[in-house]
Amino acid sequence: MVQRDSFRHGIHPPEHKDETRSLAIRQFPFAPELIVPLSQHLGKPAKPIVRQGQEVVRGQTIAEADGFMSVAMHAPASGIVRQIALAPTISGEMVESVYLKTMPASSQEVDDGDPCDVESATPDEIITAIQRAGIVGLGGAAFPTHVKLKPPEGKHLDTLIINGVECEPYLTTDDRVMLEQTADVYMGIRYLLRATGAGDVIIAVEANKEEAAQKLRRERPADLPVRVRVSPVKYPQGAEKLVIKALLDREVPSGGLPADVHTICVNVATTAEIGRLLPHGRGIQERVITIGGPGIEQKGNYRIPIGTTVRFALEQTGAAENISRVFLGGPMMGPAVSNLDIPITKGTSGITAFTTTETGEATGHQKVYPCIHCARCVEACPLFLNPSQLGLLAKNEEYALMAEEFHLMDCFECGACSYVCPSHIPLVQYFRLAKKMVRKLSTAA
Amino acid sequence: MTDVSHWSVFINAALINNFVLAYFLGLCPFFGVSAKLETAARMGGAVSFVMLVASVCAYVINLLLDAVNAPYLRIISYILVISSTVQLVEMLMRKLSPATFRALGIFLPLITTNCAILGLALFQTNRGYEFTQAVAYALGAGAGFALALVLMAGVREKLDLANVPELVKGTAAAYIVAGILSMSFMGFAGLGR
Amino acid sequence: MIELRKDLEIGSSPHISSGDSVEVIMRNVVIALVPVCVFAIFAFGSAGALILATATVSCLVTEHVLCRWTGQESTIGDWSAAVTGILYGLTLPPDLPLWMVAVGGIFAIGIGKSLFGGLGSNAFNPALVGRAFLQAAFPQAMTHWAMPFQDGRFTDLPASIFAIPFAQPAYDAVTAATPLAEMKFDGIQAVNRDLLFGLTPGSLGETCTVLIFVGGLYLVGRRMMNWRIPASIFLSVALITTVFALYDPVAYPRSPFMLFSGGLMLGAMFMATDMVASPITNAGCWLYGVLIGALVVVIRFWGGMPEGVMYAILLANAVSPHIDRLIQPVVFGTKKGAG
Amino acid sequence: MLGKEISSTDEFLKGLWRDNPVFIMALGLCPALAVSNTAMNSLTMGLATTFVLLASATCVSALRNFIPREARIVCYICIIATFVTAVDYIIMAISLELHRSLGAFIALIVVNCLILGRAEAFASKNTIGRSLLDGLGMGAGFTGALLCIGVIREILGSGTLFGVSLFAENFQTWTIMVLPSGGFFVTAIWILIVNRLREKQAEAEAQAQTQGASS
Amino acid sequence: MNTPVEQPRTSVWSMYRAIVGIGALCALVIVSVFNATATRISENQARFLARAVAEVLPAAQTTVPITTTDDGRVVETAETLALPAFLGYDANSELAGAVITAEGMGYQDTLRVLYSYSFELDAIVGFKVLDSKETPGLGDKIETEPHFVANFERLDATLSPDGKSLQNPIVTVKQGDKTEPWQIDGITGATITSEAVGMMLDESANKWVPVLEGNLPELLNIRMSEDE
Ligand SMILES: Cc1cc2nc3c(=O)[nH]c(=O)nc-3n(C[C@H](O)[C@H](O)[C@H](O)COP(=O)(O)O)c2cc1C
Ligand SMILES: Cc1cc2nc3c(=O)[nH]c(=O)nc-3n(C[C@H](O)[C@H](O)[C@H](O)COP(=O)(O)O)c2cc1C
Ligand SMILES: Cc1cc2nc3c(=O)[nH]c(=O)nc-3n(C[C@H](O)[C@H](O)[C@H](O)COP(=O)(O)O)c2cc1C
Ligand SMILES: Cc1cc2nc3c(=O)[nH]c(=O)nc-3n(C[C@H](O)[C@H](O)[C@H](O)CO)c2cc1C
Ligand code: SF4
Ligand code: SF4
Ligand code: SF4
Ligand code: SF4
Ligand code: FES
Repeated sequence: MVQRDSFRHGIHPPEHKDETRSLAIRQFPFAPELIVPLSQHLGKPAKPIVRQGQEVVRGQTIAEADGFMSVAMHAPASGIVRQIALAPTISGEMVESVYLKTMPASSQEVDDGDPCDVESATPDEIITAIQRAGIVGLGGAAFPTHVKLKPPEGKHLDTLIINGVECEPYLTTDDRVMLEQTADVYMGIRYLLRATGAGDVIIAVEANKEEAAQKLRRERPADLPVRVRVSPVKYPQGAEKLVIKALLDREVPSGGLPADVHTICVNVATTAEIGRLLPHGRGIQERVITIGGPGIEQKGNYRIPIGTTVRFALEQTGAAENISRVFLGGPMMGPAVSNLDIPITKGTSGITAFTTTETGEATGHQKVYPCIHCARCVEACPLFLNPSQLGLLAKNEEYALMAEEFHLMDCFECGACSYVCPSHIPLVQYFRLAKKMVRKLSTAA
Repeated sequence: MTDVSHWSVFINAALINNFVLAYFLGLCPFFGVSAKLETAARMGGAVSFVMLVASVCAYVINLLLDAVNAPYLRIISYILVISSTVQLVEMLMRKLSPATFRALGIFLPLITTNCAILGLALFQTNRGYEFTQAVAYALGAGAGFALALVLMAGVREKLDLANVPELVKGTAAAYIVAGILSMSFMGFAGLGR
Repeated sequence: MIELRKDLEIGSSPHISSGDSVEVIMRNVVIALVPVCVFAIFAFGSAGALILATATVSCLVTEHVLCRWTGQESTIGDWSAAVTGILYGLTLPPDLPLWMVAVGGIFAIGIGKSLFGGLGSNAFNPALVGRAFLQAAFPQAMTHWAMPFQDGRFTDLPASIFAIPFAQPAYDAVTAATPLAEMKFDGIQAVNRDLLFGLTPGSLGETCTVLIFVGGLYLVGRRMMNWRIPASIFLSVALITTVFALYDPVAYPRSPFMLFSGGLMLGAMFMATDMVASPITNAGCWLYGVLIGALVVVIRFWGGMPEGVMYAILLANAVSPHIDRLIQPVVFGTKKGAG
Repeated sequence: MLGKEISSTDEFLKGLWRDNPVFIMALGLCPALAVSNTAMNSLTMGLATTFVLLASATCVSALRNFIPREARIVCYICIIATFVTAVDYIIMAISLELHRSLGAFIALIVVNCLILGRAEAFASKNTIGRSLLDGLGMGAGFTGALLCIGVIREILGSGTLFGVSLFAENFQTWTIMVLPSGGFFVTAIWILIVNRLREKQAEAEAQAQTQGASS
Repeated sequence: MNTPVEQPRTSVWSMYRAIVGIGALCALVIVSVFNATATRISENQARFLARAVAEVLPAAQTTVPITTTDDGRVVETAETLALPAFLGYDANSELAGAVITAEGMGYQDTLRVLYSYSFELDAIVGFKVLDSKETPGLGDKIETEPHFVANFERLDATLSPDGKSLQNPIVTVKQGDKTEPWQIDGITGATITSEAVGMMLDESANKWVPVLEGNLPELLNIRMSEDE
């Protein structure tokens, strides 16, 4: 059945947002050492402009964008560059990173760069400012935001969607940002409007964030063409394709971009950062994340310096004895952490820790049966793929067929299919692998 | 045989006494090309077509043989005339409609001397069908063969993705599916009366 | 923080999953079938109990033994063999010799399921494969029906069910005619109330349509069964029947009779809905159901046998791969005019 | 001399097992399977096929230098059809009942893939003697396979063997065995058995080799 | 043929030779076999027919194949018909009855039966299944089941007063429901087949009995004409 302001299919996993929803954002302490990967975003790594042993001030640019598909990096704390070397990251691959020894003495003051004024700046100036500020999608994909703001030739944008849905269980960062940085959000919207020339703004919120929606409505500046729309709770409401479908009833064509339907979708935290940083010409040196889950002692929403290692974070918040699984982001899409010494990056929206109690019943532990064609995955897939068929094909390594006839590459790995599968088939895992193989094949060809 | 209705002849040949599932005729194409649906469908078309040709040939030959009263030449003349006629049709098809030829042509050589075809000719003779009845019989047999072949192909493609034991894969599995199909077709018994 | 140094497990996302699992689903099917079984035993006495037990046990044992032979761990734990066994038992005549019951059960699991690779690999409904085998192997025994609610049905058992293996059963009562046979051969229509509450002769589990329907509703409620399949079967049968009944009320029965008689209810609710052998998309299920409905009507009205549900479902099983190939979900953003 | 001896017996044996036409090469089943519902029919069909096989093999190999490649298929078909017609009449002369029970399926021997296959693949390249041996072997293998199927179908389906009833009066016949579906299932079971045996054989040979290597 | 190169010519010639030679050979074999077996076969067929006739009409010593003409007369015929019919004459050449082939759709396939009609009893007095693919154990009970075969010891086929059809149509009833002499007591479990038998007998008898009875005098004459 089709619901208003929502999309068909999808699932309703337990939300688990209550533990952290009401906890105000707190500043997270500075770790003695921060690791800042030069590639935290999709696209080209940034070029380091600091030397080993050099002293840097918090907020200072330590690496410059290398081309358009790249963004700058800023020092998350005042300190000394111990070395520039490879560091492990969540993806498992080693990435060139700046190792920063923080100076305990430092006041960690951030000094302004050259500001960018909403009224006077031209769209292109704003776009370059955003790039200089090192802003990327904080919603998960960590896609350079300024790239999104420059739609392909001949594609005009009429609607700007601010994505405050946050459909993943456990995560409450966007919720807090909307409550505590309302002004920043609206300031960000001003920049985005000016940059894109869009005539219409919609802030998308899920029904479990009524409070935030109220506040946004209350404090909406009269001069802004903003509507706040509340859609029913359903995963993965937040996926931009689905937000756009739910709010505007427009379908981003398969393999296409939001720009194809004249919209652009920016995460609310991203927006707030734009509004907070650009007036002062600063860059991202920290972000808001939710540290939660049954495995965490002091759950909460923290403004945490980029580059803090997961180990330090967990040491600060305290972790349960029987902690058994840690992943970045939420339980639906968040990749599991195998090595605690990886840094938190701009794309990290949270740290969630499970104990043996949860993992005992989590997918990994349940017996895997053959597909019984129950069609639950088909009923769940928000993109109307056929995970059952895809799964069978994946098992038989029919990767080309999967891509050609069953739209494998459309899959955005939301995990809804795996979640509902009574045979506990690790479908998404299959699909990630399959997509890799297909990309390999296509590059090989 | 003048009294049996064309409908009844058709249904009987297509469903009740299906050539593959009830008479075991044409097993080679049935198992040989039922692995992929696409080829199966085309083979079905080719067989139906050749059956029609064969039926007409057989009817004419039979008249001639009765005229010269040489029944002992039936088998040999059936097989020679049918196969050469199909060759002829093949050549014509290649000329007139290359598209059709590409679709069905490649199968024709395989099935010209195939038992389902000759079987059709012989059965229609034994049953003493009139010309129109013979045509109905050929159409029914062809339709039934194509149906069985297509159903078989569908199931086999499904089984390709299932975890069928090595020992069973291939011929054995195909025979079992054929058996189950044959059982299911028993549901049609008694139709068309 | 020493304990953090112990290495963590790295399962891939999603890290949570909905509670339902195969064995839960299968167990619920069994639960939904309990009332039907109880009624079967109530109506047909100890004979019914013995037949159901034999059917289930033979299926479980076959599955277990075959797993062991092929060196896998036994899969009877997933309850699917039990479902197969019970449903198979419910489709049998109430005085069928036990040895035949066992033979059919072995065939159902052995040929119908295990040879194809076990759970989820069977292209045809195993329970019905077993029944179809018996129907073709022992047509007389499979068309011999005992009266329900005979007194003393719990104490003294019919001799026929204890026929020694490979020997013909000796029936002590003449066969009763099922409502469908009466309709087909004598043009008598049973009373709907009798059909609803199982007062007529018939297969063990097919007679009390009300209980079957309730069991089906339970599964639909638990979202463990696709309601579209039974719905489309009922609708198509009712529609086609009504048309013919209007055209010739004498020759053709009214649609309530068609819906409540024979194996239609059991078949539509529990056997056509076997997801392993039915299409995966909802649209596909509608088509599949209509196909079954049409076939049932054709076989019942014009075929040789009084009942056609089993054959209709098996044939539809054979068609469902094609339905799946024909009807795939329309992928997001691929509709004409998208974007 | 000796070598030839062995190889020619082998010529005969291969048809029985190693490449048994029915179970291994899956050739020429169709014209025969339909009448494999009793042992008698199977035997007759098998013998008839063997006769045609031998006769045509002899002719083909006798005439192999006389028949040019281009015309060979049509010639073979002529020859085969001739002998099939002959068989047809001979059986009719022997017993009309038998002929009725086999129906048109005798005539269908013409298209049996096996016969044309052997003519093409073997007889056209070998001496009469070897062709005969090959034909005998293939025929025997074919007849044997048909009997395997027919015997089971008759025993279960009719409770008799070659028409002699085996069991007590009240034996319950398995109707399906004389129905087509029974034919498919019995054949499938036989194929499974043969596959399994060949697996075992292969394993055994593999072991023997490894041992041979080790020792 | 006019290509100077001899290679193809020889090959064409050899093909020609081969095909003609083989054709001749085959013709030879076939014809000789045919002649060799012809007598035996015709004997077999004669015996088969004789046995069948003897079963359904034991009194008959000699038979005459007959057919009906468009103007409703009965004449002797030489050709073999799809559904042959005969007149049977006993030892002292009295008309013993008619033997008729009937066929119709059974459960599996077409059924062919032979039945005999007795002129003095106005009834079907003999019945034999010629050709049946019915299911063993079910459909084929029509040949074995005693109570079913008993139907044809005397199955009423009286001509209606107007002489155009049977007085009462021949019908099959459920096993044990037979009350009238023109009803066939069916076989439970083989209802389809037994009903098919009823239908084909009714149809055939309705076609034959009127013409036979209508031409009774000539029928005696056919025999006479044979004599001289
Ligand atoms: C399954 C899935 C769910 C998502 N859910 C959200 C969400 O709830 N909130 C959000 O801001 N972005 C979500 N995203 C990311 C959005 O698709 C989109 O990338 C993002 O909103 C764009 O804004 P950003 O570039 O500023 O992150 C999701 C993506 C996927 C694939
Ligand atoms: C009508 C028809 C007849 C065939 N006859 C034969 C045959 O006589 N012998 C044979 O080996 N293959 C025959 N084939 C091919 C087989 O079916 C099969 O495709 C072939 O053995 C290739 O199998 P493979 O790919 O496993 O080697 C025939 C195929 C068709 C469609
Ligand atoms: C495999 C099989 C074969 C059958 N063969 C015949 C048959 O040859 N003739 C027949 O009349 N009924 C046959 N039947 C039974 C009919 O389907 C139908 O059940 C029966 O005629 C009903 O008659 P009844 O009501 O008197 O039992 C067969 C049934 C099955 C399952
Ligand atoms: C609603 C429902 C109906 C089912 N019906 C059948 C059935 O008719 N026959 C059967 O063997 N299994 C049935 N099963 C169980 C399971 O699907 C069956 O064991 C698989 O076919 C075995 O691969 C059913 C399961 C469900 C959930
Ligand atoms: S974490 Fe991912 S899925 Fe969840 S709200 Fe953010 S982007 Fe959406
Ligand atoms: S992971 Fe891919 S296939 Fe599975 S539900 Fe999400 S989009 Fe559909
Ligand atoms: S599925 Fe892969 S490519 Fe598509 S959006 Fe998600 S992460 Fe990006
Ligand atoms: S949910 Fe799992 S079992 Fe059900 S169809 Fe999809 S993959 Fe198969
Ligand atoms: S097709 Fe029947 S023998 Fe080959």
